[in-house]
Amino acid sequence: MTAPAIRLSGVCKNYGTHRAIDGVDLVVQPGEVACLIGPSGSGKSTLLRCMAFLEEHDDGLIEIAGDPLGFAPGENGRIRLPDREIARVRRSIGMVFQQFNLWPHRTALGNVSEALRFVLRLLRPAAERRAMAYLDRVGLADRAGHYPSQLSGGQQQRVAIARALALEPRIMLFDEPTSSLDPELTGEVLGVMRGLAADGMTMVIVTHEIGFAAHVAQHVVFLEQGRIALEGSASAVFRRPWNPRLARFLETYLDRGASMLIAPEQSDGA
Amino acid sequence: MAGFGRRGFVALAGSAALGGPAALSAGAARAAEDVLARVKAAGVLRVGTETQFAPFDFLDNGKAAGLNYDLFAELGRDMGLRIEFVALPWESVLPGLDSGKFDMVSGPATITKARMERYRFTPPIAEATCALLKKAGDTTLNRPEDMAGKAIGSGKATSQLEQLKKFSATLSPPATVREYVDFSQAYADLAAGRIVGVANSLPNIAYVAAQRPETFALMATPFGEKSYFGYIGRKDAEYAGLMDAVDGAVLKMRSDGRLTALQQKWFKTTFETPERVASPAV
Amino acid sequence: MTWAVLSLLLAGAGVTAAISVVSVIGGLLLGIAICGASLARSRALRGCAAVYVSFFRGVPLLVQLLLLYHALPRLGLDLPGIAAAVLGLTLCTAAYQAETLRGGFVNVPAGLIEAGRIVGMTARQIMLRVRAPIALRLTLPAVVNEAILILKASSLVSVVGVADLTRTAQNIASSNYRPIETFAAAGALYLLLNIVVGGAGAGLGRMVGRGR
Amino acid sequence: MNLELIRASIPEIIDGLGFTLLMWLPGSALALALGLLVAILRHYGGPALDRGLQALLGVLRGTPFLVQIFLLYYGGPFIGWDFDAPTAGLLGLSVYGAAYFAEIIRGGLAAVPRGHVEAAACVGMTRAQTLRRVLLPEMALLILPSTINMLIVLMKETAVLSIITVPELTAVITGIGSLHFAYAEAAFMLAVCYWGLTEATGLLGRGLERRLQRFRLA
Repeated sequence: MTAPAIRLSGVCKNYGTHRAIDGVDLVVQPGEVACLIGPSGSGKSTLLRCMAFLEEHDDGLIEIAGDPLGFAPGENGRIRLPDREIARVRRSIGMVFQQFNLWPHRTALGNVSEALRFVLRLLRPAAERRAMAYLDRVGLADRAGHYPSQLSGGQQQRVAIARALALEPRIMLFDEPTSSLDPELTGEVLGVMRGLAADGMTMVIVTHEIGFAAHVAQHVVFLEQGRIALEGSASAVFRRPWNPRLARFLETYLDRGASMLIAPEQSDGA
Repeated sequence: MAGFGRRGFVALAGSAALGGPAALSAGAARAAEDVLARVKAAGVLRVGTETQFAPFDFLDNGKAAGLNYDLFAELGRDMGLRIEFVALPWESVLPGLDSGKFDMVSGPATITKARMERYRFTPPIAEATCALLKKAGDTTLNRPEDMAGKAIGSGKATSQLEQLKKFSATLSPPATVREYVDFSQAYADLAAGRIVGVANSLPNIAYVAAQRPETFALMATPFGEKSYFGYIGRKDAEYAGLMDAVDGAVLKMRSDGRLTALQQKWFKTTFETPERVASPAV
Repeated sequence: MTWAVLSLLLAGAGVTAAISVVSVIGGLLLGIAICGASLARSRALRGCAAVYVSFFRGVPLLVQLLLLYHALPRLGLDLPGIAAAVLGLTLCTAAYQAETLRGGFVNVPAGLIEAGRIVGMTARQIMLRVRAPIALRLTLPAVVNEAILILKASSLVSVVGVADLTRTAQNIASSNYRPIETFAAAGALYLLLNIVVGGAGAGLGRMVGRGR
Repeated sequence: MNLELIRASIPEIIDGLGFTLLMWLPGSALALALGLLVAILRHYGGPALDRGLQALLGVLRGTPFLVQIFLLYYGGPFIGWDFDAPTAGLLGLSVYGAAYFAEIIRGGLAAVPRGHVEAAACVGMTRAQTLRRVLLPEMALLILPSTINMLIVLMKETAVLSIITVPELTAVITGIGSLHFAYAEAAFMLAVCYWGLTEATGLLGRGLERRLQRFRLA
């Protein structure tokens, strides 16, 4: 039996006296697409950032494919792992941000090939070949020489996805990848993500795209006040929102016409 | 502290209107008016001074002091005028004279040929011949000839610098001459040991040595051409009356012994000065 | 360093502080006017503002002071040294402050201005009630920095005979022949003045920063 | 205005200009490097180092350059620092400029969006790589305008070096002016030379900014 792609046990994160994540246990299996949903301030982005070790969790443990991330269990509580070990484990994680975070002084190709050259130590031609392949995969091979300021938001986000994919991670984390985009540009980004899901990539996605979540996710996690209020298969969560708070949360989306997207035949009952 | 100069007419800019300063002086309206008449009518003679040229002119604990103050006080008494001092850094004094900020300069400068072409000098009030300041306890500098091959400083564009250069050229090997924008810096460098001597006029140097005997000493033998200090005024026709009157007052002090007394008070020595320097040696 | 010398230096520091404060305030007001001109619709006004800024930033302050003191009398305007000093510093700092303010105004988010328009404000109201307060808040640190620079640049006014801290130190050094000690003391006083200015700036920043 | 004198002074002025450039350009480069070092030390060093450097910068930024250079050159020999005038000038200008550049660079580093640093962490860059490949280049773009400004300030500060006998532009021109009693000409030459230098620097800076437009934050 292989280890789960991600395992969180008792993870807590505090900001001063505010407890942003309050003892979360979560398992994501390899090849699974998990969506984190919840009202704003419920801690879903913080939880995702903990999975990338961008935030150091204050308590609990996180394992990536069986390897402890950041902290390992010790005799008296936990031990912080050396930076080198953190970097090694983090290498199996790719992350895509709401604000794209492309480096403005590098072209699309430069953004994708930068880490290949300087982290994986590939020679420039090899790095650029591989970068081009991933740019092609997100449909942007013809924009390789453009700077971020010369690309649309949707294109920038696809470059950001290519940048993360090029390192060939086992897990991709998406932090509201379409929230900064105009509606007509979300489609191209969601399309790329759908393709990744179809290829069997393990993905954890923080999103407000309830329709997308309903179509693509096998695993939906509803967070509230830093705790998991409800989780299960997409159909279980969306079609039978027995939890009154989830129901109220979803209503705001249903009001916006999302009910059409949560079609019963899409549920696989996983 | 941006002392751009001293005594050497290292004056900066200033009279930046068109033409030479004398040509377009202090407002065309005032040009024709005789300055002596104006000064007499107002009862006030305005003089430019710099307050940084001991022992002629300096601030002693915040109060103006020096030979210039005493001499102009006597001069004012003789001429029946109140003296009003306008204190400026030296680099601004001559432009101030040109732009009419005051009627004449109460700070002395070495009387030279070049300067006489441009300005009118009063009769000499002291000797300005070059002397050398050395470090206290320096036994290697005893005669001017000992400067050969050593580093000697002086003020940029001063008459004393010219004298130093000329004298140094007669030595073998010649001295290494360093130029400072301000003599205070030359003294500071002497104290710091970068140079072994500073060439300046005898009265100034003697005063420095007397003020800080633990640091500095005077090499008594002067060198170069004999030269004199005089006060500066303008050559323009409307200033002639004023300058003639001032000359008369200075000569009177010279003849009745008051000038010698002032020299004794401030220099602790006296100088034989001629009545007039018609063609300076420098 | 005797008490007598120190009290002279302190008096000089007082003069330095006074002319700097007057110049910074005057320069800010003039700078606002020049900034206004540089943002105006009229090409001529914008051109004048650009030349003003270029001249007063490009020509050394020393030359500006000498022009004011020695050249203006030829045009019939005989300024006393202290007036020339304050005027020179004011004109010079106004050029820098105008540029800083312009940067602040340009960086006010367009959306905030449009919001003002939507609620029916006139152009004047938008300028006074929206753009100016936000721009001032954005530029306050730079203005405080400029005040410190002016405080130091004011050492050049000794050239027009103002007995500021620098000239006082020169006067003292040229009669006691101890320039190093004297200038070190003067430097310490400049530092003290700047700490006061910096502290006042930080306090002002906290005041303005409220309601951010 | 004595144009003949101005024409005759040109070779001398060019020599002075050479000294000004010799102090200004290497001095600015050293100041930038030193400022960068200090900014990085403050960014990554502990709070004690940060406080110490901050105090030092406060002293350097709070006192006139004139006082600093005077104390360095004329006071230095008493504690064993006996530099010749150009060395002292270069050193003084570098340290003075570094105090300002350190602050400019610190501001620039703080203004680089956090997300860009996080993205670098996510693709596995080390701290040093993140600094070298993301933080520094982006910071350089952000601070370009204030850097140009500071270069102009430093250029004008080189005039102060005349007091330690460096024969730079101001020393040469004021010398010519006083030698020939040509104050108006001296003021004119000073204004033209420095104005020309600042405008040329500003022009270069604006050109560079335009060329770097495409790198701006999207």
